[in-house]
Amino acid sequence: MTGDGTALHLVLSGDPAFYAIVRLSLIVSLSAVLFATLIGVPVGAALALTRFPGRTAVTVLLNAMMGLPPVVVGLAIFLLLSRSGPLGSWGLLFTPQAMVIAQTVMVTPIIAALTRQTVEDLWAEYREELAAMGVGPVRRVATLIWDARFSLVTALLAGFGRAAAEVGAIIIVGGNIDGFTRTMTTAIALETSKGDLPLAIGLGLVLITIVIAINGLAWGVRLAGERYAG
Amino acid sequence: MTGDGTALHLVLSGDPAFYAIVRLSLIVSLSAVLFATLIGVPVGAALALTRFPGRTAVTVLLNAMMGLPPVVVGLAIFLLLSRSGPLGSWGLLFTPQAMVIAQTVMVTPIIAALTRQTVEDLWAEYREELAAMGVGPVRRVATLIWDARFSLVTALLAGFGRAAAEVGAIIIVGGNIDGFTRTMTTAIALETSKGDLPLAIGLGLVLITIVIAINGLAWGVRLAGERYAG
Amino acid sequence: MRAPATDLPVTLADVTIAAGAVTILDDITMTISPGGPTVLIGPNGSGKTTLLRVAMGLVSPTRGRITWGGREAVPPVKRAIVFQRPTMLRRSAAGNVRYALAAANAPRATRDARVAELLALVGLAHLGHRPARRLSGGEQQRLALARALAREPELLLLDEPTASLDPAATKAIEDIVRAIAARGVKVVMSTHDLGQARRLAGDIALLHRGRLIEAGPAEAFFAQPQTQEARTFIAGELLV
Amino acid sequence: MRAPATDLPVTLADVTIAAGAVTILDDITMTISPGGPTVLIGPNGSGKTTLLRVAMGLVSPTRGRITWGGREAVPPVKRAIVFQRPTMLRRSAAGNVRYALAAANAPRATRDARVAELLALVGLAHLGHRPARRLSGGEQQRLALARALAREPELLLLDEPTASLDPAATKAIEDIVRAIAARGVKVVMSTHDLGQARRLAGDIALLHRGRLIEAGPAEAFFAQPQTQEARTFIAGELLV
Amino acid sequence: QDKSIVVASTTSTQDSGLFEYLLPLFKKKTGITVKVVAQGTGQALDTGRRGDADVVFVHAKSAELKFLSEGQGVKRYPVMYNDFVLIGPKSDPAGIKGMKDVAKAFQTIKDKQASFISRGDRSGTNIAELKLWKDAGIDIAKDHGPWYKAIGQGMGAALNTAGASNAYVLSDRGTWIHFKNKGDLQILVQGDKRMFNQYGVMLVNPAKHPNVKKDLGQQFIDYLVSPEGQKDIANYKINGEQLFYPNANDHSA
Ligand SMILES: Nc1ncnc2c1ncn2[C@@H]1O[C@H](COP(=O)(O)OP(=O)(O)OP(=O)(O)O)[C@@H](O)[C@H]1O
Ligand SMILES: Nc1ncnc2c1ncn2[C@@H]1O[C@H](COP(=O)(O)OP(=O)(O)OP(=O)(O)O)[C@@H](O)[C@H]1O
Ligand SMILES: [Mg+2]
Ligand SMILES: [Mg+2]
Repeated sequence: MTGDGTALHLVLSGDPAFYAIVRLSLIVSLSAVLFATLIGVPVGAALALTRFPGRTAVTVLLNAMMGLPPVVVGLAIFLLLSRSGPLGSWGLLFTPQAMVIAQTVMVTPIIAALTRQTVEDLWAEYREELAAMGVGPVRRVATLIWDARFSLVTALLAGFGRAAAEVGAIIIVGGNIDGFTRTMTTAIALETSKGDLPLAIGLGLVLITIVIAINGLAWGVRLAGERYAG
Repeated sequence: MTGDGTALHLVLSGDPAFYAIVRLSLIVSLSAVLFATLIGVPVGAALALTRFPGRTAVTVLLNAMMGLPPVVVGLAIFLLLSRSGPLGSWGLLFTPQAMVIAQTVMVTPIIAALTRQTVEDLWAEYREELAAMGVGPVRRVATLIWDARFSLVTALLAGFGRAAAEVGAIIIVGGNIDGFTRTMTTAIALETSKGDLPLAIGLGLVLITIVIAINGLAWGVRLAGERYAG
Repeated sequence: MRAPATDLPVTLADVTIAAGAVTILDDITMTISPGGPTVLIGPNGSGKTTLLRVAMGLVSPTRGRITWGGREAVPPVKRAIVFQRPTMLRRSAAGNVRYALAAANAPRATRDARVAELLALVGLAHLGHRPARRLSGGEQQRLALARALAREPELLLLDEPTASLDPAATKAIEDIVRAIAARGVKVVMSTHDLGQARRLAGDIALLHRGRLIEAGPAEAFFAQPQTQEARTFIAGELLV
Repeated sequence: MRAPATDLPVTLADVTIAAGAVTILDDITMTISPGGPTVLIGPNGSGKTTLLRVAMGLVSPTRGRITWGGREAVPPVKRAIVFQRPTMLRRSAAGNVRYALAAANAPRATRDARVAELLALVGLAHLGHRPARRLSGGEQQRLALARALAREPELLLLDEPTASLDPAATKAIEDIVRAIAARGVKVVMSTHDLGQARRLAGDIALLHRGRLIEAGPAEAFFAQPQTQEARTFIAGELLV
Repeated sequence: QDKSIVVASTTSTQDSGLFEYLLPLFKKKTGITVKVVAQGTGQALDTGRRGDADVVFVHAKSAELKFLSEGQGVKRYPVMYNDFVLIGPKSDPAGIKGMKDVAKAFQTIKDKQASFISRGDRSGTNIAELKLWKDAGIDIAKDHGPWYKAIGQGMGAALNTAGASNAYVLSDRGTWIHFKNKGDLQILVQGDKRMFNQYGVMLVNPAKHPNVKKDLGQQFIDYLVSPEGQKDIANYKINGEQLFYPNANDHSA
């Protein structure tokens, strides 16, 4: 991406390099959210529904992990995937896959912790009725996730927000390689260090616009679903 | 902070410079969360309780703002506070205050959006009863915030997590100046670029430990309150 | 803070409430005027609760109009309702009543006294400190009544107020209803207890499938019901 | 998937339930054995609901022990309960029944038929598609009964099952209760309707302030009550 | 994607824009994709040490020699140099404009307590700066006051910071010329021999890290030091100004 254009210019010119960056940003953050959802929602729900010694500790830990510093996560994954690290043989360092892994690690606790809270609030209402129906743990989790699905959208969006905005981790494990692992956020960081603040801000606005669009989409689906469910 | 020590060494040695950094990190992120709470919770609750044209749009926008890219927020505040910027005269750039402002901007939407969801879920239960009591808008907001307070803790912790982990914005507006605006996260970023990964990771673990401690504290207060409220 | 004008009579003109395809209330025209309690009877799902919510101003008609003392969309300052399934606020029993008093802008100084008074009135004096959500079904229903009375309404709407009360409490509540009605408060209540209807009603309104089948003075209604539905229902038979 | 052994008789030995300072059930000893319905009566807050929840196994005693067919902590496979304030799952009326069937592992093939059957039994055949949470109070209570029957319980606990039902529905439910009792299902129900107690009860248990005041065969209880409390309560007077 | 190598380099090199100009030429010639990971000098060398890069291309001779002595690198090739320039605000509060002796300029800045931004990140530029303080007879580690701010960030960030706080800063010419947010910063001191900034390139030792693509990596190095590569480097200009001076055959560099 050449520094000489304004962001608007880039959008209009249809600079393929630019669109490649946008595409990669979306792929990385959306896949991260997808994986984080598949892991985090059931885990959060299960935590909300099961009593066991040390549950409070786990909850606190989970809440705390919403504050995992990107740079630290980035470094940890970096050392893991590094050639001289345990998973070095996979050769994933400085690839988009590595970025997805890093973001998944960061987003999962957010989605899990928020899910736990939402499900627990609904659980207060359902507990006795489900217990009386002798509903087993698995179906219980499934039921509460399903019945809380509209509220859970917000949790997923919080996770997506974190993933879309995140730069610290992916720049370490991805390397911000031009045309390969460069995303909107890493590009913004680069333009900033080049001192091209207008372009950086411009790209930022483009990114925010995209994030808004995706949120709008998600909300539309949610409302439609709600209306249909009556 | 000297790169030659290990993190553990730093903690034990009681290096004052190190503790100054820890203190600053806490002051900045906690004040940001405080301000974000004072703004975000009422705003989120009000949004949950009031119907007006374009409400959906506002909700989507708020959810989307959970994904404000730190670097962009940092740049915006930077341009605002820089000498040549509109608020340059305040001379806040490269001060802890600037860092608090930047983080408040980032954390407020998170807290507001999550509050909106939590309050709206409770509202479904309270709506008719409060309407029948002719409760006015202000008391309504106050009541739902109060009655949802235990669930809202999770929203605040999500905000705190973001603030504690954040580096992109504060490094731009704070400048990561040694002994003045250097925090745990910016120090970690620095040690990383120095290539002193062990120290960086070590600092990361220290930071995570602190975050866990604060989460534990918050949760303890919450549980105590819940028990007292019966 | 109370508006000078009165909310009575409440007039429903061709009021229809529809939810999607379902017609909940079907073209109801009636006038609720001062006097003895108006008792709504009718099978489950006939529309009693919905009618009370309309009279409270909580749902606005899909078609038709409702007026309070001749004015439309009057805020519920002088009205109070006890829902069929009242929601307990996350407070103590006393806290719930105090909240209602505050919402009704009752003078601060008198509140504590009023709380005690109201709790005693519904027989919960000894449970003031108990978390309202932990109260038993009947206790919750009584507390809801206390909250409603706290508003000192001119129009009091009660949705099956004694459904889960024990015999003694039922008597007590019926006495309260008579007393406040005597003080000139207009009571509109629904019930499935025909004996209770006989004991309390000034007027009776029989609903069925959202339609108002028959309405009029209680004696007349029970003495010689005009409609087949009325006769069937009074006999305790199934209305179809 | 049903365990071979039976849940009956249910035996409570010195069962006390305390919540903090409050004693909700006070040293209750009773045996619930096969036979006609056992009807719990008593003032609001006397402990009927709590006792039913104990019998269901939803709360375990603070002191004392409860056994089902001689065994402790038996999962509620053969028991079902209709709560005083049933919670409707966020599904259609039919969906709620289907869910109960699934939870009870009823054979998939038969489910749709069973759903229709059960809805018809409680008179909701026409409301199967309606969101359960939109149902009227009485309709919800009927749906809850259908959900409970879906479990084909051996012990059926009903907490004021007809409190918000219309006269005809009340009759219908009473008939259902008689029918299943005849089929050998043990019914334990609470009610404030002494007439209903007379009509249905095999045994009567009178609770007051968490204590079991008097228990025994219905005829005897109503003919010559042994305790002052019983006499007062039957007379519909306030128990103090 | 197969015919590609990873080059660990420094932020200043990337910020100067050289790679965006050079790599397409190299790719056209050899069909090899070069993936540049721009990091702090220390981090870049460390990436090499872990075998995560095939080639390291940095500018901190002492650190590079250490890298070699550890057996991490095969051989160090000098590639080019540019020079450091002492940047400061037009107002020039310390009054050092046009000085020929950079050490003297540093001396003056300290005496005037004029604010100075140091990268403080152990990067090549930072190391060079510290050396210049030493030349000026100042032990900056000990006697630095609030006027001396070590920001622990890249070159671009340092320039942004200096611009925003009317401070002096040492930058490599490449980054400076390519830098967009000059504001009222300008070059005040340049040309002093001590301000030369030598770039070296090394192949990461395949003996230590078998996964290193030594042939492709070596091709890149050979290109950089080849007459053609050297010419391309010399031809990289921004509005007429040459940024880098090839000196592959100066083996002392
Ligand atoms: N939002 C809705 N959508 C669909 N149907 C509804 C909705 N609200 C109410 N109904 C239906 O309208 C009918 C009337 O409801 P309502 O609660 O007024 O009856 P009711 O006379 O109070 O019955 P009950 O005696 O059981 O309390 C019921 O059949 C109910 O299912
Ligand atoms: N968790 C609790 N904490 C404190 N008090 C409680 C709790 N649960 C129940 N109680 C009290 O225990 C008493 C018995 O409650 P229960 O619901 O069993 O009464 P009940 O006989 O069902 O009354 P009703 O006829 O009104 O349904 C009530 O006074 C109630 O307030
Ligand atoms: Mg009703
Ligand atoms: Mg009860």
